[in-house]
Amino acid sequence: TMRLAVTTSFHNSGLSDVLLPAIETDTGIDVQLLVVGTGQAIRLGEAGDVDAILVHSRKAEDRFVSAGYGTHRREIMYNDFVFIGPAADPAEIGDAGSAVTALQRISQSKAPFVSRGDDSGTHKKERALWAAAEQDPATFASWYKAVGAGMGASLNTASGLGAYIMADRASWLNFGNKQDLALLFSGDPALFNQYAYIPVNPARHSHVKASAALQLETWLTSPKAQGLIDGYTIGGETLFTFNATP
Amino acid sequence: MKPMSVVLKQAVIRRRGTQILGPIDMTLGEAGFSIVIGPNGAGKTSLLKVLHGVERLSSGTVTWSVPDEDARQSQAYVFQKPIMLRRSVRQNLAFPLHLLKVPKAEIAERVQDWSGRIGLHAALDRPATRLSGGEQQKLALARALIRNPQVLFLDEPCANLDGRSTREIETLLLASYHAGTRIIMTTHDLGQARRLASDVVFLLNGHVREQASAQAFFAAQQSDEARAFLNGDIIE
Amino acid sequence: MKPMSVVLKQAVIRRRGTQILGPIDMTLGEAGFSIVIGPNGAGKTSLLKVLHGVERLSSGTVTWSVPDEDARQSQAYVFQKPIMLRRSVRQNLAFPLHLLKVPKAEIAERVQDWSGRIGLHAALDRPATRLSGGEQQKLALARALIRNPQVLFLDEPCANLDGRSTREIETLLLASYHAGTRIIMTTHDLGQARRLASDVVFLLNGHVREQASAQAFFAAQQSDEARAFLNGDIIE
Amino acid sequence: MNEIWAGIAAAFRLIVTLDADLVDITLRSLQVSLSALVIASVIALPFGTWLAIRRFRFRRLTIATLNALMGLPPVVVGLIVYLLLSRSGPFGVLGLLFTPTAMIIAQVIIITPLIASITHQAMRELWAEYHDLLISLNTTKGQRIMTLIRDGRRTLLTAALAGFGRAIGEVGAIMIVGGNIDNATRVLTTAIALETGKGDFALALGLGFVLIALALLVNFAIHALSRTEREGRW
Amino acid sequence: MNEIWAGIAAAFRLIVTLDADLVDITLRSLQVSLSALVIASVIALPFGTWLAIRRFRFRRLTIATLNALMGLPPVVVGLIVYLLLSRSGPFGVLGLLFTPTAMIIAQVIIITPLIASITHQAMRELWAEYHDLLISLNTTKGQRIMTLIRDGRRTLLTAALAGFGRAIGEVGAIMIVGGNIDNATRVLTTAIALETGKGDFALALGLGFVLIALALLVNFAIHALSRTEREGRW
Ligand SMILES: Nc1ncnc2c1ncn2[C@@H]1O[C@H](COP(=O)(O)OP(=O)(O)OP(=O)(O)O)[C@@H](O)[C@H]1O
Ligand SMILES: Nc1ncnc2c1ncn2[C@@H]1O[C@H](COP(=O)(O)OP(=O)(O)OP(=O)(O)O)[C@@H](O)[C@H]1O
Ligand SMILES: [Mg+2]
Ligand SMILES: [Mg+2]
Repeated sequence: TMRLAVTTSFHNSGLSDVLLPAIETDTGIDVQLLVVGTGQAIRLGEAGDVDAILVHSRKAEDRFVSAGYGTHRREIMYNDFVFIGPAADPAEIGDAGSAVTALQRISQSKAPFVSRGDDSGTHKKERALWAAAEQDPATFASWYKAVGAGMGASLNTASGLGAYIMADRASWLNFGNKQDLALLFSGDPALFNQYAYIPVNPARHSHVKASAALQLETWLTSPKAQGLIDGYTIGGETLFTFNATP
Repeated sequence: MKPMSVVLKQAVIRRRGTQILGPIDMTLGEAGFSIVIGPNGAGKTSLLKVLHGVERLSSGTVTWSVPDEDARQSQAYVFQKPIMLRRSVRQNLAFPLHLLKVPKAEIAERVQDWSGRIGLHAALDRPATRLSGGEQQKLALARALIRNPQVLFLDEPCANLDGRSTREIETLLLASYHAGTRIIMTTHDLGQARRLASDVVFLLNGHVREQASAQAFFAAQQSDEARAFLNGDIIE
Repeated sequence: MKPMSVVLKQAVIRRRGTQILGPIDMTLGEAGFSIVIGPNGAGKTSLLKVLHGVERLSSGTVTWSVPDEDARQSQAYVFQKPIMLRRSVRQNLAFPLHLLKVPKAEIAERVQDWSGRIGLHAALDRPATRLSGGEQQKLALARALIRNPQVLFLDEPCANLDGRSTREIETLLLASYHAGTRIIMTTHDLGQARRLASDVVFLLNGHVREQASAQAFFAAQQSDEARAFLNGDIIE
Repeated sequence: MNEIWAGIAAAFRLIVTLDADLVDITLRSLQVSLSALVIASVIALPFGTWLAIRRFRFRRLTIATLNALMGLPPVVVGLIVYLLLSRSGPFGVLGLLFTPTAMIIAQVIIITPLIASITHQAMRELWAEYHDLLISLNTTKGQRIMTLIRDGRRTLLTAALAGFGRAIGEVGAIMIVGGNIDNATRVLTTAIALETGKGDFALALGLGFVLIALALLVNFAIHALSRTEREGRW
Repeated sequence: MNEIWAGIAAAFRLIVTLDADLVDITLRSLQVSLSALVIASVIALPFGTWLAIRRFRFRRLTIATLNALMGLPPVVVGLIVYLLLSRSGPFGVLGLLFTPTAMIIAQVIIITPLIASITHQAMRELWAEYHDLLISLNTTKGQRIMTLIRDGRRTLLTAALAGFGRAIGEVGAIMIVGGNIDNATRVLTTAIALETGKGDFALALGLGFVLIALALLVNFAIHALSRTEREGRW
C-alpha cells in the first residue's frame, strides 16, 4: 500500500474510481487516497505522511520540489476550468470571447459569484484571471462570495445561491446537485488545468515508500493509464487529457 | 366549602406482585380527628397517601363526597419524611400560597405569622434543607396549615419533635379540628393518640382490623391484636 | 481493641456566619450509655456528627484516645434520617461487611441473622428505598450494628418505630451496652432516656448546659432550663 | 510539534492585535451559538423536564429516541436544512439559506436533543424528591415544570453548557447551510476548516485556540454568575 | 424535498441489498465509536465522580474548564492529533496516522470532557445523599467512587449515550486524522461528507439515515438491556 494525497477536484471527478482498481491489478499496489485541499496535500507531503501527491498548482509544486520535499514533478494530465452559472445567464457570459471578458461581465453585472477562497489550485487560477482582468476581489461588494471550501461544497453553495462559479470540468460533470446551474463558458486556453504527480523525497523521510511511488508514476505515465484517462467520460464528454511525456 | 367524607371500596395496592394494602372497605365521615395506628409496615402511610390521592390504587375506588378537583384543592398532607423545597424557609412557606396566586402582601403576612408559630422566625432566610430534623418537620406542618386546608393528613408529624413542640403542635391541631378541619393522622405515640383522637383506625398487615370511636377503642379493643399492640406485645 | 474516650476542646461549628454549635469543652469516658437531650435545633445532631467525624469543626478539636484511623474504623452511626443505599435490603446490610472484605459466607450468615432480628426477613430482596419509614429506621440500625462497632452513635433511632419495635431495639441496645459498646444517643422520648441512660448531656442553643450521671440528672437538674425542658415548658 | 507553538503564537498575535476579521468572525460565532443555545434551551428544558415527570405509554421509546438523536450527524442535519431552505425547497422563498439564521436553525436541531436528554436525566432525581409534595399541592403540569426547572437550575447548567459546547465547536452543518461566506457567514470553526484545507496549520490552530479561549471565557463567566447565588447544595 | 424522499429510498435500498461497502463502513463506524466510548468512559466516569466527591482548591475552576472542553472544536482536536501522530511529529514512528486507532484517539479526546461533565453533574446529587453514610463507614476514595458509579449507573447512561452520539456523528476530527481512505478509514460520517461534496445528496442522505438508524438501534438495545434490571427509581 501507499498513500497519495489528491485534491478534491481530482477526486470529485470520479476518475480515481476508474484508476485505482486498475493500478491494483496491474502493479499490486493498494493506493490509499487522501482527499484534501491543495495546501493540505502539500503539507502532508512535507510532513512525510503520504508517499506522493497529485495536485494542480504549479507555483506551490515548484516550491515543494525546490525545497527538497519532492524528488521531481511529473505532469500527468490536464483538464480545463469552466464557468458555471444560472441557466438564464444574467451576466451574459455565454458569448464572452475570453475568460477575462467573462469575469469582467460578471463584475459589471454584480451577479453573485462564488469563489473557492481557499487558496486551492482552482482558487489561485481564478485570482490570476481576476488580475488579468485588472480587478481586485478584495474590493468587491457582497456579490462576490469567498466561501472557503472544497470544490464540491462551493458548487453546492453556488447552486443554492444561483451564483456564478469557476470550476474544473471534471468536478462539474460529476456534480449531482446542479439545480438550475449550467455550464456557460469554456474553451479559453487560459483555463488550462495541469495535474502533476510528485513523489515525496525519501532522502527527507526515509520511511516513504519510494519504490511504490515510482512504480505508480511509471504506471500513471503508461499507455494503459493513457487509455483509461482519455477514455473516461461522463455523459459523452471527455474529462481529462493525458499529457505525460514518457 | 362543603364538608367532605370519603369512601374506600375494595381498595388494594399491589407492588411487585405482593399486596401491601387492602382490600379495604372503609368510610371516613365529614368531621373528626381520625388517628390511624398500627405496627411498622402495616400500611398506614400507604392508606393516607391513597386517601389523599398521591398514591394510586391497583384496584378498587376512593370516592370523596365532593368533585375530585375540589377535594384535591382543599387538602393538605404532611409527609412522614418532610419534603423540603431547595429554597429558603420563607419560600417554602410561601410556595403553596404562590400556587394559589394569593396577593404578595397577604403571603408575606401569613408567612410571618406561621414562622412565628413554629419558632422559625429567625431562620426565615436559611435554606430549608439545612434545618434540623425537628425544624424541618415543623416547617412541613406550617406549610400544610398555611393554606387553611379543609382536610389535613398528618403522617407521624411529631416523631422528631421535642416535648414542648409536640404539645404546641397538638394544641394547634386541636384548635384547627375544633374550627372544622377534618384531620387524619398516624402516630406511634399512643399517649398522643389518646389525647387527640375522636376515632381510631387500627391497621394490621394492610387490613383495617378495627375502626371505632376513640372512647370505645381505648376502653375495650375488639381484637386480640389491637390489645397486644397497645401493650407493645408481639402481634401475629 | 482498646476502649476509647473522646475529648472536645473549644469545639465550634459555624455556618453562614452564625455559630450553630459551641464552644464546647466536654469529655466522654470510655464506657457508658450517654443520652444527649435538648430541644429541636439545640445542636444534638451536630454534636454527634462532630464526635463521629462526618462534620468538621470550624475551630477547636475532637480527640479520641486511640489513633484516628482506629477510631473511625470501629465506630458506627445511625442517622436521624435513615440513608438507604439504592439497593436491596440484603445489599444494604451486606455493604459495611463488604467494605471490610468479610468472607461471603460469613456475610450471608450475618445478614440472615440481623434481618431476622429487625423483622425484615421477608423483605430481604426488596429495594430498601421502598421500605416504610419505620422499616428503614430498623434497617439503618441493623446496618450499623452488623459491624459490631465499639462506639455506636444513634440519632433518634426510635422516632418512627412502633411500641414493640422500640422495646426490642432498646433491649438490643442495652445488651450491646452491657457487652461493652460505647453508646451515644439522642432522643426526644424522655421515658426512653430514663430507661437507657447511664449519663446525660443536656444541650441548649449549641452549648452543653448540663452533663451528669443519669441518676443525678433525673433526680435533680442543676439549671432552670433543664427543669423546664423535662416539664415540656418554654425555655429561654 | 512546532506547529503547535506556532499556533499558540498565532492565537496570541490575533488576539493582541485585535485582528478585525477575527473580531468579526468571533462575534458571529458567539451570536450564532448563543442564539441557538437560547432557542434550544427554551424548547429543551421544559421538554426534558416534562419527560421526567410524565408517565405515558411510549415514554421509554421517546427517551431512547431522544438519546439517539444526540447522535444526529451534523452533516445530515445540514443537508436537510439546506434542502428545506434552498430555493427549490419548501422554505426557499424566505431566502434564509447562507445566512446566520440558517446556521442557527441547524444548530438548534443539533443541540436540542442533547440539552433535552441531559435535562431529563437531571430532573428525574429532583422529581423523585418533589413528586409527593407537588402532587399533594395539586399543582398544574406547568407549575411542576416551572418548579423543577427553578430548583434544579444549577444542575441544568451542565445541560446548557454541553449544548453551547457542541454548538460553538460544530462545523459540519453550518458549513453546508452557512456556506462559510467571507464577511457573511464565516465563523470560527469554518475558518479553522478553511485554514486546515489551505495547509496553514498554524493559523488554523491559532483560531482553534481562540475558540477554546472563548469557550473557557463563556464558561467562567457563567460559573461566576451562578456562584453569586448562594453557595452549597440546596 | 424530493431529495429527502430519494434519500429515504437510497437508505432503504442500501439496507435491503446489504451493500457490501455499506456494511463495511457501518461496522467501522461502530467499531471506532464504541471503542472511543469505552475508553472515554473508563476515564471519564471515575474522573467525573471523583470531581463530585472531592473538595479541593481549584475545584470550581476545574469544573468550569471541563465544561468548556465540551466545546473543543473537533477540527482543532483533529489537527493536534494529526500533528502529534504525523511522521514528523513526536509519535510519528508509531505509524498510527490514517488508521482507525488515530480516529479513536481523536474521538476519545472529544467525548471524554462531555462524559465527565455529565457524570459529575449526575453524581453530585447521589453524593449529597450518600455523603454522610459513606464517610461514616470509613470508605476509601476508591470505594466511594465505585459505590456511586454502581448505584448511579442508570443516570450515567445518559452520559455514555451523549458521548456515543457525539462520537458516531462526528466528522471534523476523524476526517483529518483518518483521512477518509476507502476500505481503510472511511466511516459513515466521512462518507456522507464525501457524497455531499459530490453533490449526491440522495446517497448522502441515505447514508445519514442509515447512521441515524444505527444510533437508534444502539440506543434501543442499551435501553432494553438496562430495562432488564429491575424497574423503578431506586
Ligand atoms: N413500592 C413498594 N414496593 C414494595 N413494597 C412496598 C412499596 N411501598 C411500600 N411497601 C411496603 O408496604 C408496607 C406498608 O408500607 P407503609 O409505608 O404504608 O407502612 P407504614 O404503616 O406507614 O409503616 P411505618 O410505621 O414504618 O411508617 C411496608 O412493608 C413496605 O415495605
Ligand atoms: N449548614 C447549616 N447552615 C445553617 N444552619 C445550620 C446548618 N446546619 C445546621 N444548622 C442549624 O443548627 C441548629 C442545630 O442543628 P442540629 O441538626 O444539630 O439540631 P438538633 O439538636 O439535632 O435538632 P433536632 O432535634 O430537630 O434534630 C439548627 O437550628 C439548624 O437549623
Ligand atoms: Mg409510615
Ligand atoms: Mg437532630
